[in-house]
Amino acid sequence: MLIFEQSKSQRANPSQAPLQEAGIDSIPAQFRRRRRPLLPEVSEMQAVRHFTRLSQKNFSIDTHFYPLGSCTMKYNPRASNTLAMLPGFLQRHPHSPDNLSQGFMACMFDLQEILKDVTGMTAVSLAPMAGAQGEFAGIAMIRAYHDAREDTARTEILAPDAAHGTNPATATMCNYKVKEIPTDAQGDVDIDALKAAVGPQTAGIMLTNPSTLGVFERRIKDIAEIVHSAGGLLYYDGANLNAILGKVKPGDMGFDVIHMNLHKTFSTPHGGGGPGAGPVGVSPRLEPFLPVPLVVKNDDEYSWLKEKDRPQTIGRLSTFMGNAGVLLRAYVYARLLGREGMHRVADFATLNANYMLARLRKAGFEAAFPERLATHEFIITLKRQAKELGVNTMDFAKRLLDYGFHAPTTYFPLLVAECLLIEPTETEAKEDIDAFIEAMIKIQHEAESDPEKVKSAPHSLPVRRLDDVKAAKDMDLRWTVSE
Amino acid sequence: MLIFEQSKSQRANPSQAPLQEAGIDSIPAQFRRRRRPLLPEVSEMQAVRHFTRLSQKNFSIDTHFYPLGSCTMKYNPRASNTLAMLPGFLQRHPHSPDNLSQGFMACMFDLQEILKDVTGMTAVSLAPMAGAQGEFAGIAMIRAYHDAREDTARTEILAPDAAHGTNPATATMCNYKVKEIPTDAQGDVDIDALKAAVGPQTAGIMLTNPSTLGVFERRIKDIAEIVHSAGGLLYYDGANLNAILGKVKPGDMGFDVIHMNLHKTFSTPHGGGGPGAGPVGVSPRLEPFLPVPLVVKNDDEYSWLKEKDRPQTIGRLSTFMGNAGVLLRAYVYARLLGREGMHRVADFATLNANYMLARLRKAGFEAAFPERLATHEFIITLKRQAKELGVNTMDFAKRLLDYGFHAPTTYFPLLVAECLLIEPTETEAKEDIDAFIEAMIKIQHEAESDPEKVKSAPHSLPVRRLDDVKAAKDMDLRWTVSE
Amino acid sequence: MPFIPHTDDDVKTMLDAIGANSIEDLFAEIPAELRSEGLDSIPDGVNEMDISRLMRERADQDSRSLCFAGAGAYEHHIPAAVWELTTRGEFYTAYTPYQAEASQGTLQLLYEYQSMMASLTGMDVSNASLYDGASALAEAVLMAVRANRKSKSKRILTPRTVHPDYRRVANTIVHNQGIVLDELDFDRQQGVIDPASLPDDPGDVTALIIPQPNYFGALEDVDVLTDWAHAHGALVIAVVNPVSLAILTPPGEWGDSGADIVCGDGQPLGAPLSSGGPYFGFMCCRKAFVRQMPGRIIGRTTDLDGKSGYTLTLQAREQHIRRSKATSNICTNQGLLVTAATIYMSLLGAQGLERVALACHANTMKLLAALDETDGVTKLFDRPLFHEAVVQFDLPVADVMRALSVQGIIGGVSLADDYPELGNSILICATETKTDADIETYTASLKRIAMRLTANRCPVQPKM
Amino acid sequence: MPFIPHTDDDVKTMLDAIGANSIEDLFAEIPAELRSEGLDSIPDGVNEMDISRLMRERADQDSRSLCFAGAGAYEHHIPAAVWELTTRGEFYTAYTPYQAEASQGTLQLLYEYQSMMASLTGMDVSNASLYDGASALAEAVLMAVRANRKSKSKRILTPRTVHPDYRRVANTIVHNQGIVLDELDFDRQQGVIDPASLPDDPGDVTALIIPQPNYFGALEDVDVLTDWAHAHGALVIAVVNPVSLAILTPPGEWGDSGADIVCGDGQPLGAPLSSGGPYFGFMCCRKAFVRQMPGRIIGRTTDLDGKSGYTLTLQAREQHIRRSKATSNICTNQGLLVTAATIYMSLLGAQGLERVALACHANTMKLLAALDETDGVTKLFDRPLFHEAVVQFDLPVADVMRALSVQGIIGGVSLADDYPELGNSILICATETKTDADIETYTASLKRIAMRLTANRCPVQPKM
Ligand SMILES: Cc1ncc(COP(=O)(O)O)c(C=O)c1O
Ligand SMILES: Cc1ncc(COP(=O)(O)O)c(C=O)c1O
Repeated sequence: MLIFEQSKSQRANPSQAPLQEAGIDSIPAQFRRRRRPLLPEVSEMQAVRHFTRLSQKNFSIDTHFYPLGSCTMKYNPRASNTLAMLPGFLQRHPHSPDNLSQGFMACMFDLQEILKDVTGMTAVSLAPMAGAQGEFAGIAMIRAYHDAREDTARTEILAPDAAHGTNPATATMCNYKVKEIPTDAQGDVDIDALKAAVGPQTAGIMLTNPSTLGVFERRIKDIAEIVHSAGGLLYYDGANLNAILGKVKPGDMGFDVIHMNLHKTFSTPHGGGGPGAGPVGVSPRLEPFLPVPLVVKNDDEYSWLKEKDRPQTIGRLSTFMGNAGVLLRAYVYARLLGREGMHRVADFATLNANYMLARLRKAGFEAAFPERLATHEFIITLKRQAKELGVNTMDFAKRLLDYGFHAPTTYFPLLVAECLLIEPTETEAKEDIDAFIEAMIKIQHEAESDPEKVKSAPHSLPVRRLDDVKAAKDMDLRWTVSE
Repeated sequence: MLIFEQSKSQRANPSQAPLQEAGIDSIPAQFRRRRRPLLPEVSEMQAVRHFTRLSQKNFSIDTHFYPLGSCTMKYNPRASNTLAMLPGFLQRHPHSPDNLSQGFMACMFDLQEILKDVTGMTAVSLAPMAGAQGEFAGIAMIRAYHDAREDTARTEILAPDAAHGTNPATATMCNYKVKEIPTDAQGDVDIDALKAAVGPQTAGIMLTNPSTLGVFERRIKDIAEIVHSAGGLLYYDGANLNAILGKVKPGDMGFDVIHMNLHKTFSTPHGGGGPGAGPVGVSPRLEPFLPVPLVVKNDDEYSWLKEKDRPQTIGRLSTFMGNAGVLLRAYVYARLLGREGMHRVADFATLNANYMLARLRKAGFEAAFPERLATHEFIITLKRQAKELGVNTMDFAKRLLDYGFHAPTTYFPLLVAECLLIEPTETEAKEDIDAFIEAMIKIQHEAESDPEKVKSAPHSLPVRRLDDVKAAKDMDLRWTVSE
Repeated sequence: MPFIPHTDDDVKTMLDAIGANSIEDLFAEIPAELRSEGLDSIPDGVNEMDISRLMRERADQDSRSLCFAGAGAYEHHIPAAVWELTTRGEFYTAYTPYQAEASQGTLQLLYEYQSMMASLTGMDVSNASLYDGASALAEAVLMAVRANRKSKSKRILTPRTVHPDYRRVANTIVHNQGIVLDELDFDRQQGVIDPASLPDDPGDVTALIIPQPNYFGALEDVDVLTDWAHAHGALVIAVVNPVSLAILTPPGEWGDSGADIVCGDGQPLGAPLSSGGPYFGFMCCRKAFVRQMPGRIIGRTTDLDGKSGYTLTLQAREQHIRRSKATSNICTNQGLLVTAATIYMSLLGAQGLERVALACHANTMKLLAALDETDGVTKLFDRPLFHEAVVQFDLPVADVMRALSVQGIIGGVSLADDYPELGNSILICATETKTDADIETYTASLKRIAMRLTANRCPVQPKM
Repeated sequence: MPFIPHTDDDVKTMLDAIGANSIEDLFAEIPAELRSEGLDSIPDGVNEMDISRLMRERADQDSRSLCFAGAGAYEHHIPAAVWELTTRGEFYTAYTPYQAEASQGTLQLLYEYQSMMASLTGMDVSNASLYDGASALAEAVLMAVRANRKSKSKRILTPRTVHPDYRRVANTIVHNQGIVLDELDFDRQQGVIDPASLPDDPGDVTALIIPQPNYFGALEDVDVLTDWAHAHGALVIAVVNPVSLAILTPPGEWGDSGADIVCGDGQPLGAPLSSGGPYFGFMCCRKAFVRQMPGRIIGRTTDLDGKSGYTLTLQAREQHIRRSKATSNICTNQGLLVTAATIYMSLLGAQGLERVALACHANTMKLLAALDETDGVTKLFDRPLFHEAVVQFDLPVADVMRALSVQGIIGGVSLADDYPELGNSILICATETKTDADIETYTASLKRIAMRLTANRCPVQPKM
């Protein structure tokens, strides 16, 4: 039932509205709303009950194993939430003067320092509000860099064909053309194709390493060499940073700019779609272009650098300073992990992924790159099942829900047919991984003995399989009173 | 799965334990534990997931209509929780000196004043930690009163046969014998029987009004008269105060002492069994005996009265001052309601109950007291269904769970055969009440057409009907490693 | 190990299953010369007790202040239920609802949100959020360029009464694509765009941005402006405060045919000030433009049994399908804030939100009057307003603001940098959270400070 | 109306269905002369915003202090997850699990709790909570009287090393039944009961109470005491701190055959100080005595399909079944605190709890040493201790404590009222939350105060 269907027009919640009697006479009629908006009029309890019940219809990290590849669904420490929501932080107005902000600014400064170290970059801006905005900032900096050098013929951004959709979309937002570079059979960038593609028109290349194929790009040094010698810069999509935290620094691989998804690697919650935070780190040559604001420390006092202090900045990405509350959560997490903890993240994320891969292969599942080690994630292809049994990746995914597991990422990267991109993360216990593998094996048996059961899954969720085609056709995008 | 079954002996949560290395040498071996206790060793995420999932197996006010008679399951405002858990309140040590406690003490003082007014009593102690402890305090005060007057022959407490079990149990704890007074056909105390029962041995009577039968005791003045003239005192069990808040004050009915269940009338949460708070209010003659501590205000400064300030007190009921956090919640609720809000509680609780009763009767259900108005609750008897269809109250109750409603109170008071004691409370909307009534009607149809379905209910919960006999026989009261 | 559940036995069994000797072996494909030596500047891990203590100390340091600043971030009462529900693990720790059947909670909530926002703005459809108000404006500009097929100029008329930082952000994001944000000046007496100053023949204009209330809190002549834009083939992008819409004409009803795209910051709907974020950007539009919208959109559909359910829809607009041709690069949005906003609006209802808006308006009027009566302070514009206003000091604004802050009062936001022509002016705001006593505290402090500063012949450093 | 969802239409329809003209009519059975006029001293209702402001002001007023007080309430680190989970609506707003099938969450959790407590105390069974430690001791005394069928005396030997307020509460609750709490004195050097002082022929003793650690933080000779009690036909009631049990011998292993009943306050397991409550009382016992236990007990059983499930059991002990013959009048207990404790113990584990206990012990030893080195302060007892100790001042204890409190330090709990024979003594405690710097702050303040008080020839009122 929708909240609107519980609404009654005279219901009101006076304990939530101001008691003060206030007129509207000082606002002339021409500016005034004539009919009230259709907001639900429910009691406080009705609202609490409605949203509590709705919440129970979700899978989440706090309730389910959620091995969604590329998304790093790891445990989100509750302390990060509690501490980021301390009244002193929640009530700080973004225009609070610096003398009333030193506590908050200390956290931001420390976080900048930590992120510099893990990325091997020389400066960090916390401004971007998610990975894609970090990508935008990065590519905009690359453009600003070329522009500053009056190197204006560079019109193209390169990206592997397996790249995440935000990479080409970002290049377009920065008015670059995107040229896709093919992947070889081992999952590495096709070096010959890359060599053929680079040139004076190359502004840069966007890469994830480990790539979205779940393997480490081994010739990254060669790639850096090729792109740099053509005058292009290297952009690192940090979505997969969890795989290499403390092991390799993107700066050492030759990258000029990186964004991090703090909502992945630094375990801030995904919130059912956001918010995230996508800080960017840069090598010295891009430093002048970093988005503002930045926090600096002089004599134990923190202050902001803004547009006027940073004349070459690509500018501002949000009204204030980005997703401050998310940054606080990431800071708490980073301090809880500490140096050793960061190393362990990559160790155990990688152990879990390789263990899963090994066991799934033993059970007869086909790895997309059987000769490669898994990184923090890996790809299984179900093309044989799809062809021989008519049971495809989506069917496996939906049936996994019945077994109490969120599905891995499906059909991404597009490059691998019928693919399942599986990322267990370091916070899952062996027992849960084993249970997932058992479920996969059971589903495989079902696919053989009772394929309809799998194809019509899920069977035990609040709804059965939904009709996406109808959704797009009907465009029922809002409730209206007529219903 | 039990949390123990997810435990592994080497697992540890270092982020929750002190990092400090601390020895035990200063404690001689003879005092030291030899084997570690069997506490689960799980990761933080495993614990969070386990308890989140467990919580989802509960019915609660925040998820379900919960018309449990005598329990006043009304909406628990979230603000009460948030504000009672402000750091300043949570961190206050019970031995904090008064100069660091004025904010907290102001709340306690204000609450005492509010409770005095709603009960019509002249003094209130917040000490008792639940209704039953309030009863204990009340009866102990009655004993202290008689003792102080050296009126020591009074050995009996009277209570109606419909009284809640805590009433006779409390009398026993205070070393009184309990004499039950029968109820007449209209649900009132049998006045003749009462007259016959009182005498010089009568210490007092314990009454709820409205009674646990869901009707108002109309001859309360006569009862007071009878008991008082015999030298006994009147104890008011405030569990049903919700029915008369702002309408009648127990003090005006002639009661000498009352306990309130703040976890009912003042909407502090029941917490799956507690904590509650059971403040006691008294008329002047019992004032000297009130349990300590009490808060007093002198010249805008608050201070505590303890044993040494109150020589006749029955004493202390808890190590410190009772369930302070619960009292803070009740205070927030009382202030949110305010004077008018209190009046409305009784109005709408009574409206809801009478509406339900009227509609259920129209649908063919039998009221226990068909000639009486309902108070905030009422009784339906299913004795016809039990006899004719073999479907009893418990079956109806279990089947209601399938329909998404918590069951009303069953088989209490024992006096009415196959009874369902139904208390909707004022915070439920007509729509939800209607839905409950529809469910009752459907179950009635099922009982006629498919009784097995009702008798084997519930069918849609985490477990089916549980074997209570086996539970008592096996006495499996703890998990042990052997399993 | 913090957050890692593996025992030594587990590790051994798992390595055996893999056929590896050590975890280190699993990194064999990483070229050795790339391996990093360590994370020298990262401190040792601490436990939750220690980080809690540190964070509490830091939060206490920025202790509560009496805040009369607005300028895009407003201090409202947020019902306790909002964040208690929003931070339930099932909302808080879920991902974007890619598996619809396992995400009906979030999806239905988003559908409800879209319904509320569409109704509040008077538009046909809403998306499921963008990052914040400023970036939503940038996206609206990009969308307008795509949607206004007749216009080729990529020229967006941008009044100076639009929040200066919104304009900056929009410029950061759109300028690379050759889009020009042409400034429109405002009337110095009224603090709004003077419709009479608009050119009769503006040339090819892709869109006109109309803020309501504008940055100064003043109400623009939205009907005239909308009609003017439409008459010249320009789309109208409305930038609005969602709480104000409880009492102000929704953009869908501006002029003869309403605005085309509506955006703004959702912060006033249940998001705490929180140093500026996370907030969320909202965007609504006419149905005709829905395929040009950026961001997630949720649709209602049916399942195999014909039962209603909710799912992400029109995904062909999005980066994961359309890649370089997507309507935006946005992926992660601000879902949790939308959760809070949906709960907030449900708890307030239309009546409650109206009372909030009216109380904000009334309190700002009171504050404005009180300041205007204070010596050395003048109200600047003569125009109906919502809940912000501009006042000018006789004294240097930076000194006044600093002196106030030492007393824990954030007196407003200085306009000195962005509007030097307005002299020593600040933008003030008093929401429903401010009492008469608060206003009195402000003016009393101000009087004392003014006296001191005048006596000292400023500038002077107030004693800390 | 606050919390009431009825519209005028609803009211009308409902009254029609009832056949009444007004809500007032529904109160017709209440005699008119009883009807009250109003609630004059109750203030008007306020909204959530206003009460939030008031409560924040009051909470801030009692602002954070540096607390070295214990005496039954201990400041421990509580993982954030504990209360975030505990206050989930499904735990927070459920009733006692009378309908087992609809309460499996709470019931399974309680079963897990019982298992943890039984193991921690080394006993066979645990109940599901009592009100607090003191009232649990009272119930234990009543239970011992029921359980020790051979004893007729109702005489309970009660050492003065038991928390004085526990003794007071026990007396309040049990004295009406003719039960006598006979005091046992302690050794002035050691601060514990001297086993040598116990009589060879104590007569009919129903039970001996043994606190471990005792009120002074000192460790009693529990083995000797237990065996002595059993040798004389008395039951042993242990009063213990649950955190200490991570390192101290569990009562189930005291002496040759262990304690018979174990009780205490569960506060250290995840309950905040919170002005003294809500905490919870725990109680464990030998299986033989389970039918004498007060309070709820949860048992595991099976459902119609043979699947495991949990339910309230042995209810024949309880007031709602047995009425005047019940083992106790307790009904509502402290369930939510048990929820918190179960989550707390799950997050800490045996290792974690052990580290907490060791850190508390170590910090108190450090504090004690630091104070003992301070001029004018002496450590009083020479005895192994857990995490509390007694020190004596040269100066009047009330003055010292007051002066410390003005500096935000709660230096400990004065023993002046309860143990006048110990002079100017206080009970101190430093849990794992205290750092070396905290201890330094304490001793430094103390030195300054001592200097001032000595100079002024006390008593003196410190300047506020
Ligand atoms: C490889 C990759 N790049 C970029 C992104 C975009 O990050 P965000 O969703 O934070 O904008 C993602 C997120 O799914 C990703 O997996
Ligand atoms: C009528 C009545 N009296 C007394 C009590 C006991 O109150 P408590 O559970 O708070 O001890 C109850 C609680 O159920 C009750 O309904």
